[in-house]
Amino acid sequence: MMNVISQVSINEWLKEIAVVMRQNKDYLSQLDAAIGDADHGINMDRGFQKVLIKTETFADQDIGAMLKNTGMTLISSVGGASGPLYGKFFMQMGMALMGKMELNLEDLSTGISKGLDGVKGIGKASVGDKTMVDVWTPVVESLSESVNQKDTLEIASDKMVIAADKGLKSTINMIARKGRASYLGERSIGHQDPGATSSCFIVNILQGIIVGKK
Amino acid sequence: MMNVISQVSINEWLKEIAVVMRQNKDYLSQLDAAIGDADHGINMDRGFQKVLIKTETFADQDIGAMLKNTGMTLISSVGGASGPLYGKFFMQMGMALMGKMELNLEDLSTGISKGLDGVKGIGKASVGDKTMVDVWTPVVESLSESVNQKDTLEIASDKMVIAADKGLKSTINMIARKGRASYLGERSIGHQDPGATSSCFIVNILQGIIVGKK
Amino acid sequence: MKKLINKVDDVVVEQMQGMAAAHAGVKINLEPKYMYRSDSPISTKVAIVSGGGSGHEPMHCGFVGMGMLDGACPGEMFTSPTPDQMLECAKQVNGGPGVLFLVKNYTGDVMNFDMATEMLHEEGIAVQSILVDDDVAVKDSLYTAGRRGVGTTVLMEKIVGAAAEAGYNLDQCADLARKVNCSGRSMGMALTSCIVPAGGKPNFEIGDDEIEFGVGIHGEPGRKRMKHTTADEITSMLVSGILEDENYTRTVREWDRIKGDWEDKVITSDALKAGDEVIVMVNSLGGTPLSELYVVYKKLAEICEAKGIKIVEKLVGAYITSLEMQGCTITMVKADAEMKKFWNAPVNTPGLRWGI
Amino acid sequence: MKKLINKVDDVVVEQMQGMAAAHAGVKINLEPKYMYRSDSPISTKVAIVSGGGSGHEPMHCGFVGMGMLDGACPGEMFTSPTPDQMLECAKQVNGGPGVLFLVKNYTGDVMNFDMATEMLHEEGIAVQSILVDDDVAVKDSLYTAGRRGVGTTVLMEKIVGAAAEAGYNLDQCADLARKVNCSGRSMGMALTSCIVPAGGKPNFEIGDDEIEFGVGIHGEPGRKRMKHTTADEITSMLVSGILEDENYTRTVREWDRIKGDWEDKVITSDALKAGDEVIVMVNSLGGTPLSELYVVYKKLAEICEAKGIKIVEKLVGAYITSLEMQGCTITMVKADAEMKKFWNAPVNTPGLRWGI
Ligand SMILES: Nc1ncnc2c1ncn2[C@@H]1O[C@H](COP(=O)(O)OP(=O)(O)O)[C@@H](O)[C@H]1O
Ligand SMILES: Nc1ncnc2c1ncn2[C@@H]1O[C@H](COP(=O)(O)OP(=O)(O)O)[C@@H](O)[C@H]1O
Ligand SMILES: [Mg+2]
Ligand SMILES: [Mg+2]
Ligand SMILES: [Mg+2]
Ligand SMILES: [Mg+2]
Repeated sequence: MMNVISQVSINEWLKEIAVVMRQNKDYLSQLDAAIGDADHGINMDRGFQKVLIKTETFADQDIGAMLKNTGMTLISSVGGASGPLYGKFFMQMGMALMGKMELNLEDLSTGISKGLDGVKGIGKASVGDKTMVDVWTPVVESLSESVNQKDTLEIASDKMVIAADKGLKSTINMIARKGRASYLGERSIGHQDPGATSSCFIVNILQGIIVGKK
Repeated sequence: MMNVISQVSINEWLKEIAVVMRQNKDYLSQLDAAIGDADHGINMDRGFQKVLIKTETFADQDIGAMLKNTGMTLISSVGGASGPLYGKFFMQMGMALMGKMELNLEDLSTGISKGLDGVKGIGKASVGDKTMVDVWTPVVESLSESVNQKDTLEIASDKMVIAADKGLKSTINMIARKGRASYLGERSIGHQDPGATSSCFIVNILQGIIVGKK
Repeated sequence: MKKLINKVDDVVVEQMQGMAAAHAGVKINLEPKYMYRSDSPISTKVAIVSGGGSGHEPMHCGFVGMGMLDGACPGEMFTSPTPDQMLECAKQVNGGPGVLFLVKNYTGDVMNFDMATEMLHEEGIAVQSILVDDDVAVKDSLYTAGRRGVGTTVLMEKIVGAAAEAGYNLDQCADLARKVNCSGRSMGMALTSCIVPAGGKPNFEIGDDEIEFGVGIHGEPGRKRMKHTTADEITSMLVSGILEDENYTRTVREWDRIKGDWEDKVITSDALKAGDEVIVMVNSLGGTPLSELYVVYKKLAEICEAKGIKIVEKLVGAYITSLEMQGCTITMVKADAEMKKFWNAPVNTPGLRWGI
Repeated sequence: MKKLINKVDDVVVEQMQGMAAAHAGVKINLEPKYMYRSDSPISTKVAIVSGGGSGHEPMHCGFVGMGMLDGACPGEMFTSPTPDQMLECAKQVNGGPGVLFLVKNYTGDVMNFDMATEMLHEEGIAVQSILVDDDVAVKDSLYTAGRRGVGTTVLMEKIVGAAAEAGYNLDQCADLARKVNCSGRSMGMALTSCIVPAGGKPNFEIGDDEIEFGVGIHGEPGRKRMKHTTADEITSMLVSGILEDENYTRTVREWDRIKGDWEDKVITSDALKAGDEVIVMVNSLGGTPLSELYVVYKKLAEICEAKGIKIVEKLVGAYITSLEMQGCTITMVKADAEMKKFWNAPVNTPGLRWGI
């Protein structure tokens, strides 16, 4: 349990994402096979393996720099839709947190909110379009609610995970309107969005680190 | 039962070959798939369907002309190895029987012998090479033996079928040395030769007509 | 998965190395990955650069060479390349008159090329970026990511490449590219799926008697799954999809070099009509042999004849593929004198060559 | 069986019709079936005619045109054409200086072309017939029908076609064709089987982890069935098969125009050795995409480099196929100045084009 998220924990977060993306490579690609081109797991794995290597060189950087570098690494190694989207997410989150060596709940809330702005700025998706935005939007809402209610970091992170999960599940019954899945129209109904799924993993890992699971 | 084979019976023979080749199209191609290129049934069927159409126009011709035309039809419609081989077989048999309206045992023996000469002239195969020659050679020997022994046409034809069958079976354990199957070398052992099989059908049908089966 | 590859991770690089080894006219850079004309940069011409996921060979790397592309950026299999590839490639081939990006309309490609455009602009290089969105299988652009860029890309690269060779400036090249896009329509179908090496299994399942009608070049599901039928019927359906497609209007973003920002542009592809002259492409998705394409071409020619549409040029073969997928696509581009002239101009690339 | 075809019986004819519709340079005759140059007969040149079973497209019909074949006779799928096709085709394209048949060494092809040769001679037309037998997967000619004619055919048709265009007479064309054959070697492998339309099922069964090494272009079994392995290893094996093949001597029959009869001729293909210059072809059997061929080419180029064999020209693509079979073949032809000159001469056919 922690009151602030240390720089080390953020580094930990990035490393753990790499582990989970590798574990779920096939699963994510399988989800993408149903409504896209079957590469989302491959893309996330490729990108975060590169990030994993970088986490060593980041080790001394502040949280903002670390996240910004993560974003840039993703942009130059992932490609596809998820490269720029996650790239912008981490870059903008990093830019909002420049110089910080630890994050309190408010920082986290701001950071993720800026990250979501980055995703929306480049991808132009709204809630309901069946994308990762359907996970990050409720996460941002939940965190800002927690800031208002002065939740502990731990409680906030538990709520955040529940919100993310609900957002993820909500994508199942949506018709995709953005990205490759949109070509499917009605045929996209019934399938969980792969990008929302990888986003949900990222949120879950963060919570695990905050509450000291793992 | 007949003492001579009439012109009508030869016409009948050709028609019946067309029927049997169609029935055994897949079977013959299957045999060819094992040691060749899976088309022997298709080839024989294509050729004899053309012959079948011609049997109407042949109807008034003598046996020699009818067989020669059959050979020419096969040459211009079958292609592959079996086209020229069966083409030459029927052409040479026809040339040997020019002008005849019926065949006695001696005629039949001469005709088939000349047909075999045609096959060997163009294909250069010998007994033991795992080809149709392994059927026609014992057939020719059996018929000439029957001529010597003054067998009835019926007995001669029964013996001919037994000889053909034995020849056919003998191809199973041979290593192919001619045609496409020769590329297989030792791997051709254990497979019955498709061309020998179609030849054996042709012999069997002839016998059926001679003894009045069907 | 049975393919002629070595390590799954090396597939894209080894293909590039093989192509560069086989064709003296192209060279490669590996960090980051791009292919470029051996004689680039050429100071007298606009540099034409394209790129996209790998797995569609010969497109795009195979179209690098005299009279077509100056550079191409291959992404991972079916995955858009990254902005740094595009940036480095563009800088390599830019001879001075600027760089034109030809971008297929997929979310990933657009976002990555957009970033590269902005970066290139910041480095003071004149850049423009034109979309290809010609796949009529996608009906609207309001509820989807818009029409996909498919077969018209090949014709655009050929035509605009020849124009650049002839001395068109950047705006003229961009105008011509936009015109080609607005003149082009495509539709495809798949008989089988393909296998992305890193995935190791078929991208989608399809029954022994089914086809995917309107499929994308990444095996994206198309308009419908249907029972397999004759080549004539399939061709008729593909051609109908193209000929019955009405005027198609959508908003695209193009780069404004003066303002240094994106501007929205409303563009329309006019429906094809009797009397039009067209360049057509009958394309294999990779696993369909040439012979079957000619059966399709035969029917296509008959339909065009009956509808009063005049085929003036044609391409039959595998030009924009989906790995080893079996299936075909048809592209029809209405051609005016300018487009015909540049179509017939000499071209010498690994994947397309004539006149030289 | 899923293919882009209509009726199984119409496949060959419809493919021919499609090709003729797409390419103004070729025309077809259907009774009997053959394809010929639109501008034939040409009175100033020897007519080069080839033919063979269909299913190997673009070979042979796709190689009809300026600088290559004057005529081609397509048989049924994987089945040699018939003598009447060859006879009529030869008469159509013969402009006076005679006709050269280029014949792949298969029992059926040889017997049918032999008959056509005799018939043509009887009609008073100067004719010669040259065999291609370059498939090193077949070891001897004493216990087999001899080596099969495979990839070298494509190079022979290009080189001899150019020589005929340049005014070589019939004997000179025949001598050059024989030289190309004695300079060429090929070997192939298959990952999958193909399906002959009339058969409807795979020509052979092959496991998910097996390949057929040394396969023929009709799916004839090769040297061995083996476990699938890397592209590098497969390429090494194919190249070794070619480079380690020793001098190969066999007796072929050629037509003697004076005697009007066949004469036996003993010919030898000399083993390839360091210092030789070669034209190579890396060829898809139909279903293998171009991208994989470049992985193979890369390794091939490395091996040649290491062995001191100089690749002077190359062709990478699908030129002699086996319907939709996945797999590849490698051909290496030792080239002297005469062969290189004619290789580089302009050619304009549906399947091969450059310089024009
Ligand atoms: N416009 C967009 N805005 C936000 N997210 C998007 C957008 N388009 C696609 N995505 C997300 O990207 C995911 C697909 O990523 P990926 O498969 O890696 O890329 P690609 O579609 O290029 O193959 C989708 O599941 C979706 O969540
Ligand atoms: N040189 C030969 N002499 C006699 N028969 C032969 C010869 N070569 C092949 N055959 C026969 O032809 C048969 C194959 O015929 P077919 O499959 O129709 O032709 P292809 O081999 O051209 O596909 C073989 O089974 C064999 O009996
Ligand atoms: Mg994807
Ligand atoms: Mg056969
Ligand atoms: Mg992708
Ligand atoms: Mg055959």
